[in-house]
Amino acid sequence: MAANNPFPLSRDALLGCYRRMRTIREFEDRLHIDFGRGDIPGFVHLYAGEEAAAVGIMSHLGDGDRIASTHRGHGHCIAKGVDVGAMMKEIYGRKGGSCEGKGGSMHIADLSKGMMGANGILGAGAPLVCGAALAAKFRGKGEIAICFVGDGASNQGTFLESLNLAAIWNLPALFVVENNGYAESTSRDYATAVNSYVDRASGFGLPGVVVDGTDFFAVHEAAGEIIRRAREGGGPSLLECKMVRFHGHFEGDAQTYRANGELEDLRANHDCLKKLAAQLTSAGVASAAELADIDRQVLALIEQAVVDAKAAPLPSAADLLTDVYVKY
Amino acid sequence: MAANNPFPLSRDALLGCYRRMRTIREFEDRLHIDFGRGDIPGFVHLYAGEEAAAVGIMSHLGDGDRIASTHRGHGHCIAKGVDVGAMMKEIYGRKGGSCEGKGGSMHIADLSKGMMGANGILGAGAPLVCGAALAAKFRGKGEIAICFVGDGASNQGTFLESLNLAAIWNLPALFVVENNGYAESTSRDYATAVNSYVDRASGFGLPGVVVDGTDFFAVHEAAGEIIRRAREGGGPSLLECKMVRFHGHFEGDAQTYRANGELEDLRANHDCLKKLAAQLTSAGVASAAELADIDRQVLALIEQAVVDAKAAPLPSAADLLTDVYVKY
Amino acid sequence: MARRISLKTAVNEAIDQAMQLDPTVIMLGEDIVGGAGAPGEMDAWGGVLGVTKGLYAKHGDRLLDTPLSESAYVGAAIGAACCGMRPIAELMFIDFMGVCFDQIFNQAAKFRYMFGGKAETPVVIRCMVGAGFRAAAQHSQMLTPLFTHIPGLKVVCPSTPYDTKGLLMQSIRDNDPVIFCEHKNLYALEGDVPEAPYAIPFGEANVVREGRDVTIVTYGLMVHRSLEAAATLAKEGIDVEIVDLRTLSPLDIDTVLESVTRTGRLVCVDEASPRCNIATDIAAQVAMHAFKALKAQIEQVAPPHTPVPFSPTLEDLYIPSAAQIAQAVRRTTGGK
Amino acid sequence: MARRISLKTAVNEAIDQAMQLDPTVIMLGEDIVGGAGAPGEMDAWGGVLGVTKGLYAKHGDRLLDTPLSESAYVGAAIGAACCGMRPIAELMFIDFMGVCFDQIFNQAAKFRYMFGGKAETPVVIRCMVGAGFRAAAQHSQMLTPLFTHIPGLKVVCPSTPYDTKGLLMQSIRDNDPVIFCEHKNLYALEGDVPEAPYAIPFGEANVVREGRDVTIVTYGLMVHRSLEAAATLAKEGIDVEIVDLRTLSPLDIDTVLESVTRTGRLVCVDEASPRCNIATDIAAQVAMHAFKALKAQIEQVAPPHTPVPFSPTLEDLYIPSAAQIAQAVRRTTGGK
Ligand SMILES: Cc1ncc(C[n+]2csc(CCOP(=O)(O)OP(=O)(O)O)c2C)c(N)n1
Ligand SMILES: Cc1ncc(C[n+]2csc(CCOP(=O)(O)OP(=O)(O)O)c2C)c(N)n1
Ligand SMILES: [Mg+2]
Ligand SMILES: [Mg+2]
Repeated sequence: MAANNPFPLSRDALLGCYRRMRTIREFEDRLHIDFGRGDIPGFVHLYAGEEAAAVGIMSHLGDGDRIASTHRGHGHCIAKGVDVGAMMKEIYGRKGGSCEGKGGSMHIADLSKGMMGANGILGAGAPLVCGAALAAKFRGKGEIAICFVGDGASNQGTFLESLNLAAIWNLPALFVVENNGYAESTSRDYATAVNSYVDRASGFGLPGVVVDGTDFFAVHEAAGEIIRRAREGGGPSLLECKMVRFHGHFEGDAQTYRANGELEDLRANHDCLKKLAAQLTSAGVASAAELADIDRQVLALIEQAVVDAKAAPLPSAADLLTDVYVKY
Repeated sequence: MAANNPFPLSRDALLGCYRRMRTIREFEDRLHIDFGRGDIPGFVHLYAGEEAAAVGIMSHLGDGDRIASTHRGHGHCIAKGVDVGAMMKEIYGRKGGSCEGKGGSMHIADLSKGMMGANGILGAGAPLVCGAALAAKFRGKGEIAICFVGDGASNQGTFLESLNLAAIWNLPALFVVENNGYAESTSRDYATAVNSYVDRASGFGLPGVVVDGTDFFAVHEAAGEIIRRAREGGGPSLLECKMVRFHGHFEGDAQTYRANGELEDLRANHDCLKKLAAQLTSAGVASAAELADIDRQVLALIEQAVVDAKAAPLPSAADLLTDVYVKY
Repeated sequence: MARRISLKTAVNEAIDQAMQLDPTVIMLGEDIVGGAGAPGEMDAWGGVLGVTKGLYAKHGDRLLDTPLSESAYVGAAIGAACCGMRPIAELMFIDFMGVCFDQIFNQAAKFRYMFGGKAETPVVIRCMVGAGFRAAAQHSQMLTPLFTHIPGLKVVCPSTPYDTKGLLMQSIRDNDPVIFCEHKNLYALEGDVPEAPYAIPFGEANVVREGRDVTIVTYGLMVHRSLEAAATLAKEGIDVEIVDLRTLSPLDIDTVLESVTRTGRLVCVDEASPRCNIATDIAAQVAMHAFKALKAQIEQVAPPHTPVPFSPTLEDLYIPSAAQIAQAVRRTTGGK
Repeated sequence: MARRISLKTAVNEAIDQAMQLDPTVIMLGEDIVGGAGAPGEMDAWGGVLGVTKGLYAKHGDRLLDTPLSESAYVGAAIGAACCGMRPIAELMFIDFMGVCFDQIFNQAAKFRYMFGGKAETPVVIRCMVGAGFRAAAQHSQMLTPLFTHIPGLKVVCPSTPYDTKGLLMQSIRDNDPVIFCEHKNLYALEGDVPEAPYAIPFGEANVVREGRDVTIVTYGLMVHRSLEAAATLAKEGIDVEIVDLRTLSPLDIDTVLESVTRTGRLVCVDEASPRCNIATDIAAQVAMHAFKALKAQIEQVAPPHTPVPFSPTLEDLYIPSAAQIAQAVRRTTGGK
């Protein structure tokens, strides 16, 4: 079977990517349910439908490569290797969470995995990524840093300034615009005065690429190219992933701004997971049964994560005051 | 003589523009001397050498059109019709100054002339101009608003965000990049990751034009076109004026970052005032004697402004506390 | 005619009536209408919590959805204010001030002074403040002290639907820049509000409870916590007076001083971080101007010097509680 | 070996030695080298007032000139700090914080807490503060209270060359984000400074003058105005103790309380705007924790609640003077 694998990744790697994408999907769909039940506090922004971008890109990265994420960060975390159990505890506000319950959904980070944090402030990751890339440049080991930004947040000054800074310093920094067509309820086309992010990148001297963000292989290939270039000192680029969001902006969003049938169409025809599964099975790289097996394992993993999260201890009064400073 | 005038402006208008440019030059050169003598407090940024841009653009505007200026604001003020005597008093910190001595060089404003202020914060004028243009759009009288920004400040997020905002709202707002090659001591090419501001404008869906900012007629024509379009509802544009700065970044700057002979070359071969004078005389629109006459009048005006400024009363303790709020 | 409406509805009504009364009132913000350019419902959101829902239907393009560019659109509101409009900009969460603060504190706040009294900037910047929403460190701050510190700004933070409508209408008709702080945990609070437009003048604190033994000075959500504490303390024989500042700048220090002069005791309660906050500001002014009247130390109740934690367990410990307020009162009254 | 050097030279020397000692120290800022990409001299400026002049010759590309994009490069310094570097970012004037505050207060300040103690952000943000330069409203502010208010930040403002070198070296080796405030009107001040590297711990105030009758608490330029006032008052028989806070966060409140407990009288002097400033913060803490020791009202001396005016005449009236400080002392001592 491996001999006939037409893809640029080994069967194991492919199944690993499928598993990660499925893990994100399952994680998010479960949060959707648990939030609806009132189990989960705060603002929760789900990444379901966008998995191919996170996993397609992150499949090229190691722990020494850094990423800065957005408010919609779960997918980036999982794709970058953050522990799913710790994430679930975090979202439930428990001890043992990625941030010991102090951060919540919008602030999950794991610096040991190169994950510099989800971020509640739009565009804020871009300067941080310039810094991570600058540090990588000083270290000189070919590490890179990637900033994820939504189509809406791509209009923040912090993001725009960073494009210029990365370009003039020739930083190993990449900017991924996750274009899911909406910022909250506002359409991308209303808010952004240019059709192609490649044109916006050009205005800052950066090469840009657009891909179908629901196609894992398209993302994988485009990202591979610009990541390789960045590692070799070729400087920053921008990658636009055109993608779809399966849930509301945040949980609780009635999504009346969508067209009739829009969501159904997205789920039926633009589901990156379904696409990857079809590609893998039709190429004979994996059977439907094998994928279903992975699905079951992932389901069990998420179920266990929820059980563990609910059983985990709550933070205590003493925790309130720690971790503000290293020393004060 | 008027019959043979090959220019798109009447002889009177042309002499008026020449007079304004000369007034700016004289004003600035005089400040240079008086600052050197220790007569003038604070930070002073001189516009000398860049007059064709301010006057070329402002010759299309009325008091109902708004502009937002920069830290290098004297030229914009004079071109927009702010009283030179009041400006001089302001720079000397006196009562009767444009801002009653409270603002100084970096904050001269005259809202009655549509001059929304010099600004000590780079890029800060761009959002304000979006607002002025929005107000103009609501009023519906065809007024416009123009933001001036330096090549350096064009990398501020505030400016970049404003390009997008003006574009999506189709505002009658214009953005003039005054590219004098330097931001303080740093060269434009080091700090800005794109050669042409037209490309940067394209990244925000804006049309852009580049002109030789030392050529009054080139500026006048290019500005006229985009201003007309904006008045007619055609939306925002960006105009890059390539220009030269005759003095240091601010008074006191030794300018060692310049090439040997650079300043001499600029003054000899890229002096917008000399160019305009030559164009006017060689076309026979004005004689050298007529221009010299204007020069003498301007000299007297500036001399009088300095005499008046030095004689003007200083603000008093009571002035310290007024004008913070309309009512508190 | 007063009816019971929520604080959220009071905000909506104030904007609605201000827009009816004055054609120069416009509003700018992210998703304040909602659905711009989208294929579905227009007016889909009315802001992230639906506060401005329905205004678009009434006032159309005087409400503008913006791109996610706070500097540009808050600055645009300020620029338009200098040019004859009375814009309201919605900053959504006050926590986002860090991406647009320059336009607020160096531009709007300083124009009038820098320009020698020749500018007016009648802009209102509305934003949500406060913790309790499980929204973590970047969506839960109070930050009122940062704005109160800045000369040229006015800062308002109402505690009731009645004050909200009246103070917001005053903010919109006021000729200076106003930061209008809405506590997200008070949106659901209901109270009597007249239907007709009315304005509450700035700089007039409200004595929401009269008492003899001790003065609590506070604002926003903490007014309610203080009232709770007062009820408990009443049973212990401690009679608490509560001053709701309503506007933090201008500040009605006279009402505070007058109250403390009567009671001789002061507890300042603030939901903002403890250093350089409103509580320390009031305490310091009283220690300067009414020292002789003081019978005991001035207590301050504020959250700890930490960011706002996410976990509900921790967040509940973070926000000053009625019990903590009562305890502070007991400390300064010595049990009585 | 100590020599007399200026405060400006002390800054330069601290950065120089920190760079020698630790290869992860880098520096980012506008024109901190100068002449980047220009045809003339490299290292042409060394910052707008020449403070970092010469460091490029010694440390080369570890000093990076930046575009005029404070959010991007201050944020980059913060990001690099999370990735093993110890960056110093120069914000030039603290007044420019409004274009990059988010990176400072929502990112650097909160990472450690939001991430459950798993982040370290050893970044220093150097900036010039204070009035007296005839630089008007947008280049003359103190703004220390805005940073002191924020949990997660440390705030330093030295008054002497000795403290400047020691505190800056500590700031660079410190593992938390530090806002390092240099008073532009103190750059020329000379004082004894050891050549060898040394660090002054944070949170240790300095009693710069011992006295029996009244305590003045202050920092930065105001230390010197207070010393002047004390000299005048000494002739009147009033013996003033002066506490120079040096670090505003962490705050050495113990030294303050101990001093006030001895003198019984307190004057807080601050160059920052009067509302919610450092003076009110100290006054409030003393009114809470050392009330019993107080013999009279706590005086605060600060500029008026106005932007900083341009005209030298007005600016000189704006900045708290030795005479105003002396007057405040007289008020609280009752002439003695
Ligand atoms: C500076 C800032 N402004 C506004 C918000 C509120 N907000 C959170 S998510 C969001 C929409 C983001 O849209 P986009 O960038 O396209 O990302 P998406 O949600 O589509 O993934 C907004 C406006 C914020 N968190 N930070
Ligand atoms: C936000 C901000 N950052 C930095 C400065 C300091 N500064 C004043 S002028 C200047 C250079 C401006 O260069 P440019 O925009 O090209 O205008 P020019 O001086 O060449 O006219 C700098 C860095 C400032 N005033 N505001
Ligand atoms: Mg989006
Ligand atoms: Mg320039």
